[in-house]
Amino acid sequence: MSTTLPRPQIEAVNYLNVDYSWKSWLFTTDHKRIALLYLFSITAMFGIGGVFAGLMRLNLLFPDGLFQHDTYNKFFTMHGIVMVFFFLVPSIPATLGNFLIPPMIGARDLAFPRINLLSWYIYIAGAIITIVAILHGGVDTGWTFYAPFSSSYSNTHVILAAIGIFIAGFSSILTGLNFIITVHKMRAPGMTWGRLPLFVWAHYATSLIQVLGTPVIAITLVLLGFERILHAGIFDPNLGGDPVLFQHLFWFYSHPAVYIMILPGMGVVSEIVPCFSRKGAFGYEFIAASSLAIAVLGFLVWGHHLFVAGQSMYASMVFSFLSFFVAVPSAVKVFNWTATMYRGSISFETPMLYAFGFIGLFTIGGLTGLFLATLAIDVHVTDTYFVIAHFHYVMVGGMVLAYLGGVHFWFPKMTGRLYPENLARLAAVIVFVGFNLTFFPQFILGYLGMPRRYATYAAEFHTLNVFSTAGATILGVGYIMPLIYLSWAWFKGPRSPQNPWGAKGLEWEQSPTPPPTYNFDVPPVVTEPAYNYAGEVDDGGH
Amino acid sequence: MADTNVSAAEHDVGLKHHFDDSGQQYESATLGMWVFLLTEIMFFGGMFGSYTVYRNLYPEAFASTSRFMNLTLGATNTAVLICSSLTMALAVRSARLGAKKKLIFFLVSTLILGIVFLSIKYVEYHEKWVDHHIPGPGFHYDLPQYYHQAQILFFLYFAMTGMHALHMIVGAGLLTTLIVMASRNRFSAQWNTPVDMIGLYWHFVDIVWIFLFPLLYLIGNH
Amino acid sequence: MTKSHITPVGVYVTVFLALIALTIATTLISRIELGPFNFVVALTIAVIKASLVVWFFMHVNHSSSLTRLFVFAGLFWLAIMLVFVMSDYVSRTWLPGPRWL
Amino acid sequence: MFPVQASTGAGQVDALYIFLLVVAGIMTVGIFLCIAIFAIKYRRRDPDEIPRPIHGSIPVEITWSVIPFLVMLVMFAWGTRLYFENYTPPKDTLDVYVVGKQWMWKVQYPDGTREINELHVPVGSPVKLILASEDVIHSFYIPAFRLKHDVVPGSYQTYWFQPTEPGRYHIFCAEYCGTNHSRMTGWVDVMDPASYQNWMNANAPADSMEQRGAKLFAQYGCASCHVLQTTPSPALNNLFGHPVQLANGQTVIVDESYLRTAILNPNVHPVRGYPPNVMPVFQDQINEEQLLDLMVYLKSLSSNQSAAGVNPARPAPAGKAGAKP
Repeated sequence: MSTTLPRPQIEAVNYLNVDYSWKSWLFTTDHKRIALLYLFSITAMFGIGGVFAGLMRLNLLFPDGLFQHDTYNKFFTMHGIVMVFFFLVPSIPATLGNFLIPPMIGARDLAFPRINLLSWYIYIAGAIITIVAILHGGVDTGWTFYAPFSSSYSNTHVILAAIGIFIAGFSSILTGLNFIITVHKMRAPGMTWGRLPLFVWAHYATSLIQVLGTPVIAITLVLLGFERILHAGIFDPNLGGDPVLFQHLFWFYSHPAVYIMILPGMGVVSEIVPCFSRKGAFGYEFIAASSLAIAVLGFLVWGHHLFVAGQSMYASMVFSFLSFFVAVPSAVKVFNWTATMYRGSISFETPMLYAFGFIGLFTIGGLTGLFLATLAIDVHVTDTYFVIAHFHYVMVGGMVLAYLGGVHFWFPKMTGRLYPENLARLAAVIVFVGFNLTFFPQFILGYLGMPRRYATYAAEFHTLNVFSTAGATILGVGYIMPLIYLSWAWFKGPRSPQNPWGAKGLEWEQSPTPPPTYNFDVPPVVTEPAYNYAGEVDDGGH
Repeated sequence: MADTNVSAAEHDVGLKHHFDDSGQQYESATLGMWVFLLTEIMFFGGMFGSYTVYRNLYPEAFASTSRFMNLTLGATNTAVLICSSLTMALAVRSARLGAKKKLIFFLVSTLILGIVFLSIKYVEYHEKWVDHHIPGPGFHYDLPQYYHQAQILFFLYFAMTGMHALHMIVGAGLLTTLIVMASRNRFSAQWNTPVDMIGLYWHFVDIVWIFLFPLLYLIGNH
Repeated sequence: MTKSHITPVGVYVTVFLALIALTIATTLISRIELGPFNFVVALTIAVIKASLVVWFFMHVNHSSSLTRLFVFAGLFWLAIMLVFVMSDYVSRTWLPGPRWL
Repeated sequence: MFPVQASTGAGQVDALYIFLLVVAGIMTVGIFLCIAIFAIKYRRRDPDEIPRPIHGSIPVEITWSVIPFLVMLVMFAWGTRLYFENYTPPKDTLDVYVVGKQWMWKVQYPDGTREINELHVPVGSPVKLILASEDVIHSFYIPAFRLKHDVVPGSYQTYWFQPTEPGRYHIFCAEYCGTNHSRMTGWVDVMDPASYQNWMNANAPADSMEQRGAKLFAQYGCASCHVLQTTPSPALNNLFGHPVQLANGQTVIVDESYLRTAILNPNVHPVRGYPPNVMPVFQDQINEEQLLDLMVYLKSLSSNQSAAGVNPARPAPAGKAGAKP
């Protein structure tokens, strides 16, 4: 793609212009090129998932729906599968994480570059199988694959989709494994744990979840697939099995996985806020520790998806308590970001606007999580639009905004170009407005009692659904704008200086923009803590 | 963590250029292997979890299946696998000493023992096939009151031992690769990381069997 | 450097003999009726065997504390899964809710 | 913002909800105000300005961790208490049996009345729902009562409510169950007691669930063991609602779920003191609605001592005397 572009001779050799052949991309082991391969792939998958979202909102414009029920059921299933497994899980880790972790810690590459490339191919294989499943008519089980519907009743391509997810899971495992070893073993001299950027801390925590959680969903899907073929009864109550066991195994991964879908976003915001406040993160240790706390506690709360599913009331009580517990580190992060701005020097470039949006929307998403952790309220609102609104506030309002913010923040680093700032600010505002218009009405719909996964609905829910669909249209515009101006800026944007934001961090200060293949011309040595905007004298890596 | 004397490090055999020195590379590989084994623990963990749940729900039915398990073959296989773990450990030791012939001998022994294990497993599976103990439409169980519960146990039996056997087959492939590499003098006392890594993998697969044996064969043996 | 550590052959053979002995023991003990303790004994022996393999064959005895931490983490997370899943199943039949809150 | 409150529990859930809304509102407004004030007050005025660093404060961190946690403990305790209340029926409820199947709700009353996608209940009396499914997982959701529970095949789930407002309220299936999931809806008709009685009388069928259950009891030959004791078998009178000791040493209270397993798979949790593997497996022999009929009959044996033919001579292993831990 870059081959058609005339480039001035003076440009230094970097990872992009070192070789233009297609082989140099498809067989690259450079983490930065792999990050870009991921960037394009997940953008494509986001597009597919987004089209399904649009079709769903179109259907819900009318109380009686627009499409056949089966068609709508496939829309929300494919939307969930594509967005969760093929966009949200790899989104920030596989693109920004892949690109930035080595330069941030002063490494020349990830610990296992070939495994990194392998993980992208595995992702593509999983994505292709899933797309084949979509083209052959899709799946109608919901992304949660609850048995016995998925194992004995659905007549769609459950096994094919499960294979796609199973394969993509290994891509996620390998990425996580690579990050863990890289952070442990590849740090530059002086890069102590106490000096690691918070982005790296967040990714370390994410990787733990990927490594420890993903294998469980892999084996669960294997068991589901064989159950669907053999009907041996492991999840089928008519044959002595317990369908709730499937839910336990499924959520053992899938609840921690929602932290895979937010922790990296928190990492991005932890970089953006100090940079545009020109001030070190308030409570660095607490933000770092809360990432780990979320990763560990996140494994202890999955039962809050089963409060009305037939789980023992006592187990529900324990899971409810632990769910409140996990809210504390999330709250701590929000408070610390806010406190970082206190007496700062705040400027309003696009990444910072996305960070504002993230903090606000994540606050709402997190607080509505408390409603769902409260047993008696969960009984009323679970499986309604309240839940839909809650997790979209976290995953779209949180993760997607952080992703867009991060892409804008590091766009000059990745491409060596600047994007049009005012257009980008406008897009950020449009995304924020469109998002709220889409999903805020869904909180109300949920408390009024509109169940999720409904192709048709009672007439009294009509008005709020129209609002939601209108908002989705605006949100769609907000997504398409960055796609266009960033593509334009990639080739035609003005050249970026080495460090356009005046940011701290090895990736901005010591690695050229864009970086050469091994990131650094001179092996970096770290002598100061992270975010040392005031240039304080080293205190020994506190 | 590591000094940055790149030019000196480039002389190390098998050193990838994004590492500073071979010590860092070796530690990364070992740690990476352990993290991979963590994922394997959780992968088998899902099945062990299902097993725990159903054994707790249906203790009598599960106990009744033990009379249809071939304890002799199961115990023999346990011994075979322990032997293969010994030869694998000795192979790793020989590699570290740079003793090529011993290394190849122990790798081949391990491979043979692995194949013996798989052959015995095949005999067992064949017995189950003859006895209609394969879960699914053709499943038959002599105690009709436990038909469904026993079918779940056999489903888990095949899932767990099948996944284990799959890991053995992968392990056998990896061993073959090691044997070829060793015979081409690719390993030395300084660089033998692949032998170490595959050794860890092989021992892990052995440990899985150490748990499968009592859980599947010894439930209601008394 | 940790990688060059050489364990004497005698250690491996001793561990091997212990493993074989434990296999025979667990098979024989399973023939004796011990009620619920059959399961406890079988699992204890399996844990001992696995620990021997991990400690000696997999060289955790000479590994860094980081490796040991990772081994521990694996067991810890497996325990989380088993304990919390079972917490549901064992408490489903408990008496209906008290009014103590 | 709020759906109709039509039961005693609905108001309680709304009260808790309002408490959470207030807490969440204060938090949200607080954070938003802080961000807005900081963004304006501390906006960059000089491109070269470098603010004085603030590294953090452990007392502040502890404060904003502990105080929210204490507030959350209130939410936890309040929510848990309500949850246990909603899912623990009182004694003497009006029982209604609901069987979900793709894609309808089959509702049955003890007197034998049946209806589809409609549930008639009187104002003021506690109603207990016993939920069963014939195929996949459904969820019986009544927003006006702020209650739902998944209807899990292979088990019974129950909850209860006490309606307070006459009217017609939505029933939704809230757990995705296939093609016509969104059409698996119905109405709860809350009636004043007099009209409820009229409705019951008008719809009274020929035989009650108990009578149908008694017929099934005879048809399947249950009496030969459980009444005539041709083989020693647990007696069935005074069984429901009482504890029983199982062969594995556990003691359980006999409820609908226990009876269900005991009929369908009697060898899974045999009762202590009886030879195992005598009773045939009734899984696949009997459908959900018949099973409920049988259940009502068995329950009637416990509430009504004079129920025909039950041999009182042999005490159930867990009668009043057997109620040891």
